[in-house]
Amino acid sequence: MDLDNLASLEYFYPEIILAGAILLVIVLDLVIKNKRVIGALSILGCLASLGATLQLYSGPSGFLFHRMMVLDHFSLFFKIVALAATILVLWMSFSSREVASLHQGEYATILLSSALGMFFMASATNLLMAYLSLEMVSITSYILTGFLPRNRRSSEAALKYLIYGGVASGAMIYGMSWIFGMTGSLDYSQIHAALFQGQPNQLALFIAFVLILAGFGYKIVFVPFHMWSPDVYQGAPTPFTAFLSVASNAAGVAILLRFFFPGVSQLGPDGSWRFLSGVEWPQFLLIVSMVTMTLGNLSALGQQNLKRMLAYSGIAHAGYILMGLVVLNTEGLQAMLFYIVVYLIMNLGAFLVVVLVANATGKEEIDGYRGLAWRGSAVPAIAMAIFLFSLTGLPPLAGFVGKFFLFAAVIKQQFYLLALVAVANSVISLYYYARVVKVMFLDFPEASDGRVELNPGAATLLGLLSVMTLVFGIYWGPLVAFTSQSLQFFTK
Amino acid sequence: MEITLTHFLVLGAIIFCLGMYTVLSRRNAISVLMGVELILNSANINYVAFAHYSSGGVDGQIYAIFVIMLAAAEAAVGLAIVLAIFQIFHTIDVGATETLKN
Amino acid sequence: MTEHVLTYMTFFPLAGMIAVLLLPSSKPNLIRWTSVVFTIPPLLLGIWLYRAFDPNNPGLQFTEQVPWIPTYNIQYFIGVDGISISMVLLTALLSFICIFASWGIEKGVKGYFALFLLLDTGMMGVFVALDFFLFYIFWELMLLPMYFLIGIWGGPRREYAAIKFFLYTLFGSVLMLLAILALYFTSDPHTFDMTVLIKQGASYSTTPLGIWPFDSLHLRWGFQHIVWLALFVGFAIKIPAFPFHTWLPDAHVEAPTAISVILAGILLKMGTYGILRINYPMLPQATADLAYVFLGALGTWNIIYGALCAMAQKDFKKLVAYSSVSHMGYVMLGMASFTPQGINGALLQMFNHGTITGMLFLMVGVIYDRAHHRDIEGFGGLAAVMPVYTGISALAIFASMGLPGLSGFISEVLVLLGTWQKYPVLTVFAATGVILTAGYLLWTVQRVYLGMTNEKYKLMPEINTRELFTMIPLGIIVIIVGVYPTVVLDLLRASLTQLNQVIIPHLG
Amino acid sequence: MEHPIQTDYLRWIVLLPLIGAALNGLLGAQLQKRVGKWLISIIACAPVVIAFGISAAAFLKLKALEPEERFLIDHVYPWLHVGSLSVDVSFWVDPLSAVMILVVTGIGGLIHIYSTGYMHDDRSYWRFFAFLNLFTFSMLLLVLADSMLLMFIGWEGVGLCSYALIGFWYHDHVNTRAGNKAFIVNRVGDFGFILGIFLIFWTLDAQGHATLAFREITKNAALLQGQMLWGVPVATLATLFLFLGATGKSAQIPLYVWLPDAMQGPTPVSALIHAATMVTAGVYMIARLNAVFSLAPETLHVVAAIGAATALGAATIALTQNDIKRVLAYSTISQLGYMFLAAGVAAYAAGVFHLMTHAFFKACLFLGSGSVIHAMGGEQDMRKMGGLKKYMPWTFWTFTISVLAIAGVPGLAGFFSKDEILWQAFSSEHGSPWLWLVGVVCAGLTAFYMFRQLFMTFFGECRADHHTKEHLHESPKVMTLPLAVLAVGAIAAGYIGLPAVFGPNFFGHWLEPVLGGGHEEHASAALELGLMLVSIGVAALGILLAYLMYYKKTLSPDVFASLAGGVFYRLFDRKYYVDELYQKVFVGGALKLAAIGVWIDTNIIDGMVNGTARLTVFVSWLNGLFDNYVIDGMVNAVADLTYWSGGKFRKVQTGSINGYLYVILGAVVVAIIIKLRYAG
Repeated sequence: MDLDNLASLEYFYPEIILAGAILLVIVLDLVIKNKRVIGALSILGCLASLGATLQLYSGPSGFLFHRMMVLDHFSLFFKIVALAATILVLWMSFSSREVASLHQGEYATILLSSALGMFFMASATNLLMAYLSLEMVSITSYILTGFLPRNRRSSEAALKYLIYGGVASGAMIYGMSWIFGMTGSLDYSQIHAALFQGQPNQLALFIAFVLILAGFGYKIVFVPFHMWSPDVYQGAPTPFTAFLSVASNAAGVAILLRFFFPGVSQLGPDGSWRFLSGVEWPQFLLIVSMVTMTLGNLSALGQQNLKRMLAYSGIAHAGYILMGLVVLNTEGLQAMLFYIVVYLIMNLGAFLVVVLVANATGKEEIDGYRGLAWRGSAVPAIAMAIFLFSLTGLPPLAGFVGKFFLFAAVIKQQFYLLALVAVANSVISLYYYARVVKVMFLDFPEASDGRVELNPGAATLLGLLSVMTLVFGIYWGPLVAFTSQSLQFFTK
Repeated sequence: MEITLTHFLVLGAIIFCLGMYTVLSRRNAISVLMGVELILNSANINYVAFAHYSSGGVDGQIYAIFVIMLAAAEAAVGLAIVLAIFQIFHTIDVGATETLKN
Repeated sequence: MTEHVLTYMTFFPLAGMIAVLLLPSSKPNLIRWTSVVFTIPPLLLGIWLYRAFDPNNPGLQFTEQVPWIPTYNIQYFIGVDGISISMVLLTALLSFICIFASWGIEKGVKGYFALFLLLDTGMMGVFVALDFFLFYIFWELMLLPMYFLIGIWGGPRREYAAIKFFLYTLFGSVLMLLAILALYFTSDPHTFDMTVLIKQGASYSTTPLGIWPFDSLHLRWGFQHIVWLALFVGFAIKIPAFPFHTWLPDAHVEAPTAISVILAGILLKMGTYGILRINYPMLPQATADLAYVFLGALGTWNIIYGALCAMAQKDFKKLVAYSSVSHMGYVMLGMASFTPQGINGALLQMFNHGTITGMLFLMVGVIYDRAHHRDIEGFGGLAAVMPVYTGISALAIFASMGLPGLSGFISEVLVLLGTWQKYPVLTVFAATGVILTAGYLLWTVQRVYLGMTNEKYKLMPEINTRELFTMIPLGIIVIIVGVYPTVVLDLLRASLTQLNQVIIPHLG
Repeated sequence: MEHPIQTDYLRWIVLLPLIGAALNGLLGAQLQKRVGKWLISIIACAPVVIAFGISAAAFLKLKALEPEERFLIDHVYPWLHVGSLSVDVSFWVDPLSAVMILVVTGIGGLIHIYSTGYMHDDRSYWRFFAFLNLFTFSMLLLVLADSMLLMFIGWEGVGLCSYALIGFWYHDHVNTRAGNKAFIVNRVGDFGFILGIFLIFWTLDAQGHATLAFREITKNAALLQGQMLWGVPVATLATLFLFLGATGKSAQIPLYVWLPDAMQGPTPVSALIHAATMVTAGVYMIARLNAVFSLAPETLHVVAAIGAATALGAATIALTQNDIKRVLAYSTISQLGYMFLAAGVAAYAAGVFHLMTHAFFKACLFLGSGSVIHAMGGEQDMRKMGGLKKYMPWTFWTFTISVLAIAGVPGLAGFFSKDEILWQAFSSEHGSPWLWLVGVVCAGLTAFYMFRQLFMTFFGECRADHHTKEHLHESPKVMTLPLAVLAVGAIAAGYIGLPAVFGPNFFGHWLEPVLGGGHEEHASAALELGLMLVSIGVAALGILLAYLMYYKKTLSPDVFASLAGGVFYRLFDRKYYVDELYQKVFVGGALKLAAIGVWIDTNIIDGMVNGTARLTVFVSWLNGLFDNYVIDGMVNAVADLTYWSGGKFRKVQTGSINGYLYVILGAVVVAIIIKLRYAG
């Protein structure tokens, strides 16, 4: 299926619905006084879009808009992830005192726009489209990062993010320009054909790939493209930080996989992928993966600020996710997709607790969590413990299953060193996750520590996320089926 | 002397490096943003040159146009942020903003 | 009913946990009794299981096999055989008893009992699981409740103890996970089913990898050996074998009494149980090659080292903790012998140590609750004040010392007897442990129970009915097994004989 | 012996005392409070008396049988069946164990009765009898056990009871320490014993006859021959291990140190456990396994040498002791040395004979001393006694008879048994004149120190203080009656084992099916008589010396004490400094090792664990440092360069944005360099 512009629209309505929702929110923002309605409306828009996406999932695959985009299970999977993240973050935002001070209409609009950008990232099959979608996500992210008015940290973070993002995407398009020069095309399948048939200069190709990787890598936050993330995570409004940590990361993975797998490698009959000869990606990624998880975990150890700690933990998790890429086979990719879903659930949950605690105490530092289990409702503390232990990778929680698949993929390919490093990292990570748990449960609150109250909306969301973390830890069969189904690239 | 593709590529590379250098060495936020613009434009030169010297198609030119457009968008956002920064910190020295630290 | 008996035994406590969570925390007694109610069925089912178990069948009984995640060939597969039955019974019994031993918990009663019941499910699950994946899940499931139970309800240094326990164990279990995955991918078709993996056991490569610096030990280091070692480290931490044992004294000292009982009575057994269940049949060649050094010699070292360390302790609970290190050494040593006596003795020692050390910890708990310290030197002459307590303590202590007529003797003598045939020198060293054990335990008896009564404790109340109720069943078992060991040995024999037959052909 | 007679009453010999122990142990405290001490006494004494009756019945039944068929067995239940190991709980009576059960229940019964008087005022009356019964049970189990492992239960059981009874008055740490010492030293012996069991079991197992039953071991003992372990014949190694066990239980060198301290227990305990029964278990065990020991001449030499050395060493120590019970304790050790001397020259029957006669007179001596101590209000120092003859005639006369018996005065039990040993030591194929000489010297020493004791206690002026003197009285009937019975035994018991020169040796014949015949073949009666006269003479000399020194006081003991500058006196008085040595080397050594172990745990292992954690944190800190200083430093350097080149030189603040970018640039450059270097 290779559709022209008009015919494409028929398969484009998730995006159209989302775009419509964005416009509607802009308009209604002018007339509606009760700002909560805007949030609800945005969620409704997302849900509608989600419905449409799911409907497409059972439909055909193919290229849209003259091969600018592709519609396949892989892209739909990431769209679902992006929508799920958006919905959950909007829901979370209701409970956030920080977000309540913001201009709701603009906040929702920009968040939805970012989600739309992620849609495009997931389905881009053209270097131009890839760049545009990436920038769409980036620019909205810069704005939301600096969205807290007259807030030092927020503005500073935004500036850092902007400069960093600008340089990264600049480097990326510079690299892309070399690819374009070598292949004469922006279209992935033509690039693929040109690269595999011709004799490209390997050094030029390598440099181009490294530059492109800089652009993708800073979205996924792996080393050495990770340094912005702690600052930005700490500075941005917490719900948006949550969004950034899961959705942006996922979209980065999507665009990376699309470019590097169907784009520049070939799928063998046994489910393993073969890169362009002469380009030592596995070794390179192996090192990147190990360094990323180790550096992330080590840096997280000393952190006092929960958001900052979660940022470093996010870097470490990016390292784990990369493990799936290193092995260059279907199991690895599937494990990555699985992990993304699981990570989305548990990380959003953790951020939700951060939001709740910040509401009650105004603190994001670890001492704000002192004796959390003994201050009012114990539910946030218990839920936080579940999320953190899941992030550590302890059974029977979802995080364990995610790691299990990654380890399995790695061991199957006999990358024992990588497995050992990852295992050592899991143990190190326990140290800082458990420190939070310790503070919440083993320490006792002081009189000055405020009580943490739960509103019904937040409680429901917290319950939902914890239950999902537990359920996917025990019965993950359907989720595995979904991810393996989603690992289907449309290339013809 | 005939102007070949190589000349353009070298020019692009030089501008890329200059942009990089600017970003790295300048402390003034505006200057840094201008460095980013340089990097983007170095890519543009490549695109246009490649498009010119390869057979057919205007993909490169289109790409360059989009880059220019996005550079403007980014600059708009960037300047807005710089303004906000200036309001808070009364400086636009990127080194002076050091709230976020380990 | 009968075909799901193990499932019921495993998940009744989990149901109890949910029930406890639904109760209002303002009614602690209701919570306590609810916990009791949910630990009774496993105990009764355990008794039924004991009667229904066919001791002559070496294979698995009461199995349940249901696909769980079919795409990865993961199953819900449980069952018991001679290797696990005694542990299952012990778990059911100690869980029940420990609920009563936890009666004195006043802080966060609801949380405590909920976690305790969760722990119960995890422990039972480990012993019945026959699918590797399931096994691992249960294995790790115990970690979290244990962390909290020590960390929240423990003594002054509880945080340190809890995190130390957690990190140590996690370190071991991730290595185990890698080994499990390695075995999974070596199997064809890929499976986590332990019975299938065992059938393939002999075929795992033992070709030396040649990169290990230990070749001077004349060991053959192949894939099988590496996997064996990875599993071993995971299990050795639980046992705990030297040098992975230092979490134990800390954890024991800080944990509340009931949790110490569970730790020593059940958790430690998982290490040796895992080796018997997994390392032995699945990696027979590696077992044959490595058992001498890693089980035999290390076990002997454990016996002596643990006893020596116990001798130097001033804290009563720490002393008991180190005595566990010492006594678990017998288990390792017996396992390494591959003689019927040794291996039966090892498994019996696991059972006996569970009951005896359970009593010891309960015993320490009784005086700790009254005096609020455990300094051995700080007591004295308790025999005059608390004669009944002293009597039952003496029973526990002498059982621990391996006094004939009590259960500890049977297993220790079987272990040493079995080991003699293979490793007489080790046996000589291990048997010196008998002397050291008598030394530190008698010294303790002297300092705590005998002599002039400490003025402070002239009026210390005698052991109460509840406390007696926790100790007497164990005491009866200790005596019965000592006098008539067949009641337990009969259960084990067939399966262990079969297990031995797997290894013996591989012994050089 | 091929077809033992099955019975089902032997078990009651063992079980009755256990029932008594259980009743008194579990309910005694209540019974004593609610009902009274008389019930406790009945519960305690009745089982032992009944057991004596059953033992006598068994003995008579045995006697009625042909010598080769004297063998009763009672299978109770299968106990341990694992692999080739199969051990049942079953009891047997053969001529050897028949003697032992009669001694244990008979003398034990008397001591039980005696104790009802001796312990009457003790608060923990019930506890005493519970342990005393438990001891009887264990001892009977030890004796009647038909297999080594079952015997080991009794073996350790008696040790436990001994421990509990030594430390019976636990308020005083002197007592509890003595108890600990007894138990731990015995454990060292048990260590050897159990290893001996293992070695025998596996050696027979390798020959296809895995067994631990004594009868089977005896039958298959020949299979042990020619087997080697560690370059030593198995029979020798096994018997050495077993002998280590025997030295522990029977207080021989090097493990005798606990017995003198064990006198801290109540005196009946000393009589029953530390004189008559438990301490003889080692001799019994060697006699029981004589078939194995006979295969190992090296071991026999060791046994004989140790026995002789112990006899001599203990006797010398006894010379200087002033505590009435300690003298008896060292005397016991010395007499046990005799028994081992006998066993060591393969004269097992002589050893067992002495065991039996010793049980009578030594129990009598201890009970007599108990009676004295009872009368003296707990005083044990002989220097504060004297002249008790007139206050307590029963005690005096029975004591005197026993002293005469132990001193080897002809006509009394001790004379016959001791002489038999001396004769065997001289004439046996394993014996030597040297062993005989040591034995004779000991006999003289024994006579001396026993008479010294007699004189110091019962003769002369009473040296007690006024208060004690007023309360001096003869002990009640329940105490004196057993004394009388034992004294009769001390006289009569010898006549069942007359030396060959005087008449038929019933005892030797009785034991022949078990222990093998004597070897009277090449010995001349004249030589035997001659040697006998020598030993009588030496004993008389000892008595004379004691008479002169402690009765007439015409010879000062200082003459001897100052011999060789007092070195010997000090050595004897301080018991050769063995206690000090053991304390320093073994106890101190163990504690030192324990401290080392703890040090390793806290410093090395935990140090490593914590070190790893700290290292991780340190690396993480370095990582932060890298961010803050190296990268910032780099930024500053470039910035400095820039400004310098622009003509301005200014110290700039750190700038993390730039720093981050440097890292990336650096990484990319490194990647490219690596690519160029290695992959081009």
